[in-house]
Amino acid sequence: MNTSINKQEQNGAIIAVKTNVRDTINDFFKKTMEKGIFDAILIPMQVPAGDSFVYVLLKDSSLLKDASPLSPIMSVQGAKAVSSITRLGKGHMKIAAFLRPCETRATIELTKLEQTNLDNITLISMDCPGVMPISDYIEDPTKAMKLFENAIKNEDDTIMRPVCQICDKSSMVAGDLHIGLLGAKKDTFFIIPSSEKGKQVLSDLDITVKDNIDSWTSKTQAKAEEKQKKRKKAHKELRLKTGALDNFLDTFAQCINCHNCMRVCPVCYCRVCYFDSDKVKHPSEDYLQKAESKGSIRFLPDTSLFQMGRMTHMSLSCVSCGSCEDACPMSIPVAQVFSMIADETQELFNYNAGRSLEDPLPLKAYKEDELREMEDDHD
Amino acid sequence: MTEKFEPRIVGFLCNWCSYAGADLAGSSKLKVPSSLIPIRVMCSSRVDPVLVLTALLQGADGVLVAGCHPGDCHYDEGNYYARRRFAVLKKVIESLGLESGRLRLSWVSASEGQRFADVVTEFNEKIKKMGPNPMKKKSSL
Amino acid sequence: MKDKDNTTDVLVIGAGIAGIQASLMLSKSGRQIHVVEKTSYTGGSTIKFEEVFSNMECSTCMLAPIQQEFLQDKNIHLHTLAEVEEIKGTLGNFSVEINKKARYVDMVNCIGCNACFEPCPVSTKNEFEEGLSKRKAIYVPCAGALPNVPMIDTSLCLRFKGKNCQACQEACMFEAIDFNQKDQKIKLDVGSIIVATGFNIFDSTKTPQYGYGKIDDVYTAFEFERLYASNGPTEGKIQLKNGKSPKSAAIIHCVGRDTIGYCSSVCCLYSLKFNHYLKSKIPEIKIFEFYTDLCIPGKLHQKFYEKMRDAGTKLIRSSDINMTKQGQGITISYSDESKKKSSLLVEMVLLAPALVPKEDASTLAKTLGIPVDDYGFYKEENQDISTIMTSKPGIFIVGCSQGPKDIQHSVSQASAAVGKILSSS
Amino acid sequence: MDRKIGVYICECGPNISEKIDIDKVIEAVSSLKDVVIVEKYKLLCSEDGKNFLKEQIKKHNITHLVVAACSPREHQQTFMNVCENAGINPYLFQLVNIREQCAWITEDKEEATKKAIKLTKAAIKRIYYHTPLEKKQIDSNPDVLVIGGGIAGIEASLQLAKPDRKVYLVEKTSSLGGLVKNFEKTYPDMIPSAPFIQQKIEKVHKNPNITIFTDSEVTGILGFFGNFEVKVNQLAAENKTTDFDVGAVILATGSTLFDPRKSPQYNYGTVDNVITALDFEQMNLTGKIVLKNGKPPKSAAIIHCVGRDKKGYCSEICCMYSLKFIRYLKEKIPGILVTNFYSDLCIPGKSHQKFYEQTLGKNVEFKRAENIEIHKKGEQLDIKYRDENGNTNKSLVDMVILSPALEVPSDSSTLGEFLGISQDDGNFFIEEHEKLSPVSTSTEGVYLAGCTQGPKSIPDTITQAEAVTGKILSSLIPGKKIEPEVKVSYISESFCIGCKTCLDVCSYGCITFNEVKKISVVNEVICRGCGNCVAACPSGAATLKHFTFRQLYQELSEAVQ
Repeated sequence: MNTSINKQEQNGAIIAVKTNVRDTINDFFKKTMEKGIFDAILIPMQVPAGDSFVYVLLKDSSLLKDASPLSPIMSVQGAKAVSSITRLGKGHMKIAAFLRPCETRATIELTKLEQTNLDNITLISMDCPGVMPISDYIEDPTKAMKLFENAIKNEDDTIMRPVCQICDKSSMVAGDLHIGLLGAKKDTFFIIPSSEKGKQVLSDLDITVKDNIDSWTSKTQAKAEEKQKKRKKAHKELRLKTGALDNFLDTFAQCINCHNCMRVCPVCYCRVCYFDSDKVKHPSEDYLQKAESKGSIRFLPDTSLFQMGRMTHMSLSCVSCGSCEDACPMSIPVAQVFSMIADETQELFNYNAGRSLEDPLPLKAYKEDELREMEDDHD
Repeated sequence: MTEKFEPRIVGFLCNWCSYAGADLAGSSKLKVPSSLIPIRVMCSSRVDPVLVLTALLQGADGVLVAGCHPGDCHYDEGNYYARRRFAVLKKVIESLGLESGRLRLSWVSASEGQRFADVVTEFNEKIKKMGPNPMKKKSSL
Repeated sequence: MKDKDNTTDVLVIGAGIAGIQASLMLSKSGRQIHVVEKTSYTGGSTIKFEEVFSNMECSTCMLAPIQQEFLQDKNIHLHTLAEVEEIKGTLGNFSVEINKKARYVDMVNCIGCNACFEPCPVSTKNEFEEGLSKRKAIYVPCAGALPNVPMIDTSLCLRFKGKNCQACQEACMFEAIDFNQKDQKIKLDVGSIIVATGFNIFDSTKTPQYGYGKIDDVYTAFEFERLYASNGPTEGKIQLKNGKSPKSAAIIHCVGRDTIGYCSSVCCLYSLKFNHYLKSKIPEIKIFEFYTDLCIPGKLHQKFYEKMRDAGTKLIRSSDINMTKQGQGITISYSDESKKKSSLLVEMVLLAPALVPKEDASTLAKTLGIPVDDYGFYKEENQDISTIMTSKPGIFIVGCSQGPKDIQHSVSQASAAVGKILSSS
Repeated sequence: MDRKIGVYICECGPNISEKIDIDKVIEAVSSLKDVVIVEKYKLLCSEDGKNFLKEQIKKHNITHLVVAACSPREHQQTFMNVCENAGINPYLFQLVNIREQCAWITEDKEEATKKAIKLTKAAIKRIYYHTPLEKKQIDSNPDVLVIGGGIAGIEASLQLAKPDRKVYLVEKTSSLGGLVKNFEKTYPDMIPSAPFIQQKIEKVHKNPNITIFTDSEVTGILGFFGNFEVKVNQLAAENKTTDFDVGAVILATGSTLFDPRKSPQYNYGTVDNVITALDFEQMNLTGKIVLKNGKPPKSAAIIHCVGRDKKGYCSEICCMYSLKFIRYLKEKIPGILVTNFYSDLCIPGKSHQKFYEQTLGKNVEFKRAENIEIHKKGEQLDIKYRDENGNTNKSLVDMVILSPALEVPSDSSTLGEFLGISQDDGNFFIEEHEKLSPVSTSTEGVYLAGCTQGPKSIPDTITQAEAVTGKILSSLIPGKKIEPEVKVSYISESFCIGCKTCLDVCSYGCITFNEVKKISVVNEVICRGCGNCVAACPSGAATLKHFTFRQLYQELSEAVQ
């Protein structure tokens, strides 16, 4: 299974950092707008109150100075932003979307599901250090910001969200351009084109792509491998936690059926969730009958159906971005469970959510001779 | 388990092959465990994973999805899609450490009355060994 | 221009896959169809097959739905156990007389519960199962046969031998069994006729070199089809006379070809199908195919052949094949491609006999007033142009009664005949 | 609405009554909601039984009928007819199979009874959610578009064109007749083909109900069975486009020969006097078979199976027409030595071996050969090959005729896209069902005739053309409306998010995408009601009528009680 980079070029361009990475990136976008390469930039920005970050579609390049490419939290999953802009058509603006790798991959999935249109969108990602749990950040934004910056400096992910700590795709290149921070010499970073679109952007900016990026490649690969070990270990522990019915129920016991996890999930693209629809609402006698056969039933009902159903519906496109866990008011480790399920279901079809637009969605295709182990009794 | 356990098995049978196979088992007077309650669908590809999941959560001790053999689907390719959907659901259940053995996908053709009987008998025996589906009694489900 | 007394009804002779398809299409267009079937069941030869080449589709699954449709169709009037006795007239107004033998079981009352079999004291070889299993004097050929209504074999039934047996009648709760049924002569007026009477396979006893009938475990195509059939005598278990499953088998192509003088066009393919049958049930089995020229025409079949070949079958281009029993096995001696003599030992031999006309094809041809060709198949008016038109306007020949062919070609001919009929009247 | 459910249990003589305690069943379901009457009867499928049901329905004003008897495959239709006669919608009915799948497979009477109760309860719960379904009737256009003016297209057009059915015949080249025009004679009876084909072409031109477009191609086809919109582009008439509507489309675009240049070992196109089967037919048609230098050849070789290795299938007719070529050669150049290089002689069918045997004789040789190479040697051609004993041999001839495989030109794919039908790796169009519907396609109303479906002989091509007319004449009748399947899929506008998953899984192209609303729409006329799209839709926007989630849910929740 490919864990880090796949479409990446042999070479990239080394960009010198002026004051700091953030300003340099913003500066980069400023240039693209001045040159008319992009009409607008989709990028995170701190809200005036300072206690959160949101995506803005930025048309006035002078505002770029306030953009925060490296925001400490993921309050809105970027793919959702891209989708809301382009779901009903590409529109006339050329837009650069600056997203984290997981957001980029979710965007790829949504594109295969006809929920975004990338014709006029250039996807730009960068090495992701992870983000903090929103709850931690909100407590004391200023303190959190410092912690976050130090964490990045010391490449320490302990303050990041659990799913970020086991993310083996934090440098996976799925979009058009990628900004590589890891393995770069002091006061520089790499910019790596990974598609024709990406190359075009760089050549329009007269940036030549011939610098060697091996240091980045080896660093990110090493990181990916280390993270994958962690991920496997974490999933094993998790399975012990959820394994067997009771553990599963304990894990999801606090679920209040608010469906926040579904609402913030980038790849839950349905207009109305199957599990909000009338299909799962029953006449009272059915509940009485259920109560009779089970002894009692909890309300709101069908939380397990919702959780497991969502896993069967969405795990194939899950990019383990963690939004669901951030959104859970009962702090259920939804994202961690999903990342475990997703790894398993995607492996069935050697599929890797968001890896590439070319891989067909597993449930839209089939092979005549496959999955024989699923037939009859194989366990 | 002291008192006799009678499994409750839901069987989604495709109209053209498996349901016909089940009928043939009948007209050949074969013995098939009465634990299987057949539900006729036009094609195994109609079987929505959520339906299977629902059955399981409501306490079905086993769920059988049966359709035409690969290549025989009355609608060309329905069973191939059915197999992928089934695989995902089964994998989810398995990954959660739950009893994926309670789910079974089998191909039974219209001429395989005997095979239908065998499949159900075998599945029924297995379920008996597994015992009742614990979800049946879990009020929190 | 139609005369006023012309009829658009159609007579279809034979309720095999060709006859069924033709009837269903004609019915869709609103025609009335009379189907005359010699046996007690529908589906012809195809229902004897478990799978059909080259996609190895389940034959019953393919047929059962159209058989059901055929039997429930209000425009289709099926006469089983019936044969055409006389035909007068011409295109647009043929008058046909058929002889419908008594089934002695009422088609309406019988609900197909089979309660009548068990008490019947008579037992004999089941022809449908190629004698590999037994049946009673009252019987259906196999489980799942359609219509699912038994018949009484008067040549065996004690009652028809003067004894006072009524075991079956007593067992039937539906007053379905009626010993007083009489053979009927039925007169039909039809505008056109489709002949779809199918084929026989070459009688392998006429090729003694293969030892059929003398050596155990030498099987003909139909015998092996039933041996593999999941609704057949062994429920699909491939086994030798001694009950063991064979470790090696030989498939002999072109059985009877030099006697009859033509290539039957399906033998190579169904031989490859047998190969698949064997492999799917006994993966480790050794298989040898003895052939002269491999004839696998058409866009689909070579891939199938390659699959079988690559699965490890040994294909031997050979001549002068001869078989002798040797202990538990069978020795096959032959000359190979370079005329070198050699031999090998196998446990099972499957013969792939040629397709030949039905035994009564020429009789029916006379009744119909159409010629047969040198081989006894019904003759086309101009074989370079049309495969279904006979010298007699309004009479069409389809399926293997016109010549050996696979199901696809039979079905094409059936719908072609329908096309001719619907476009001309 | 006030629902009145009648439940009737068939004893089926002893078949059910002896195996199931019917009274227990009656007792168990009588008290269920809306059940107004539960009765047993000795044999419901009998005439008396049907009348009894009809009377009961009237007598108790039954709105929903449940019958517990045999398999739906046996008597579903029977009882649906009873419903119709008794004036209730046949889809407000549910048949419970307590015979084949209960009484007949269960030894213990108690168990059987328990199961029968479950099944009957399930059916009653299910029927709560049944809705009446009405047969639709759709107007259809009986006219037909025939693409390809070869023998298949001609035959089909002639059989279909009638005052009440127009045929539009579109041919890419400037004249009708296709490949057959090149053949002097047809095998096996060696009948001159010119009179036959010419007469047919005349008939087509004379027929007032056939509109012929030569030098034209189809540039667009939209719609579905009974209602296609066609665009034809006439290259001759400076790309004038004509639009018209038809109800069915016949694809009879035929095939071409494999290009031997792709197998360089034959040196076709590089050395003189190596010609293809078609070159030879055309040369023979002129009456003179001659070499480049104008002299008749003294010896000729015919190479079978040219390109078979590359195409991966046997083209069925090459051996036969190669035999025909021997006849041509013998007839025009008595005493010529003809050698056939072949691998397997494929002459299927009753009269072909005779043709072969009669072709054998003096100066006719057959050599089983492999690894054939052809090189120039002086004025002659040197054929190098491996014989059946594995030895390499040579043989010198004046002329070499290549018998190439048949293939469908790759430019046919655009048509395939218009029509939503796929092609196999030989480019041949894929039929709906290999056995049962060799001339239909997965797109209803689109048919295949001739070599476009697979390599075949002239008679087989004509047979297919006739077969297609059979299909069309029986299903697309002037003035008669099309009655589509009732139990079809339906996609809810308010739930569909337009992810197109259903489009991708539908085998019959029944689902189209509304680009304005960005949602999927089922075409009820061609939907076959498998329900694949329903299970594929994560939003639950798709529903299969009569097999809705709710209906199946009721069945299963009863099953697990």
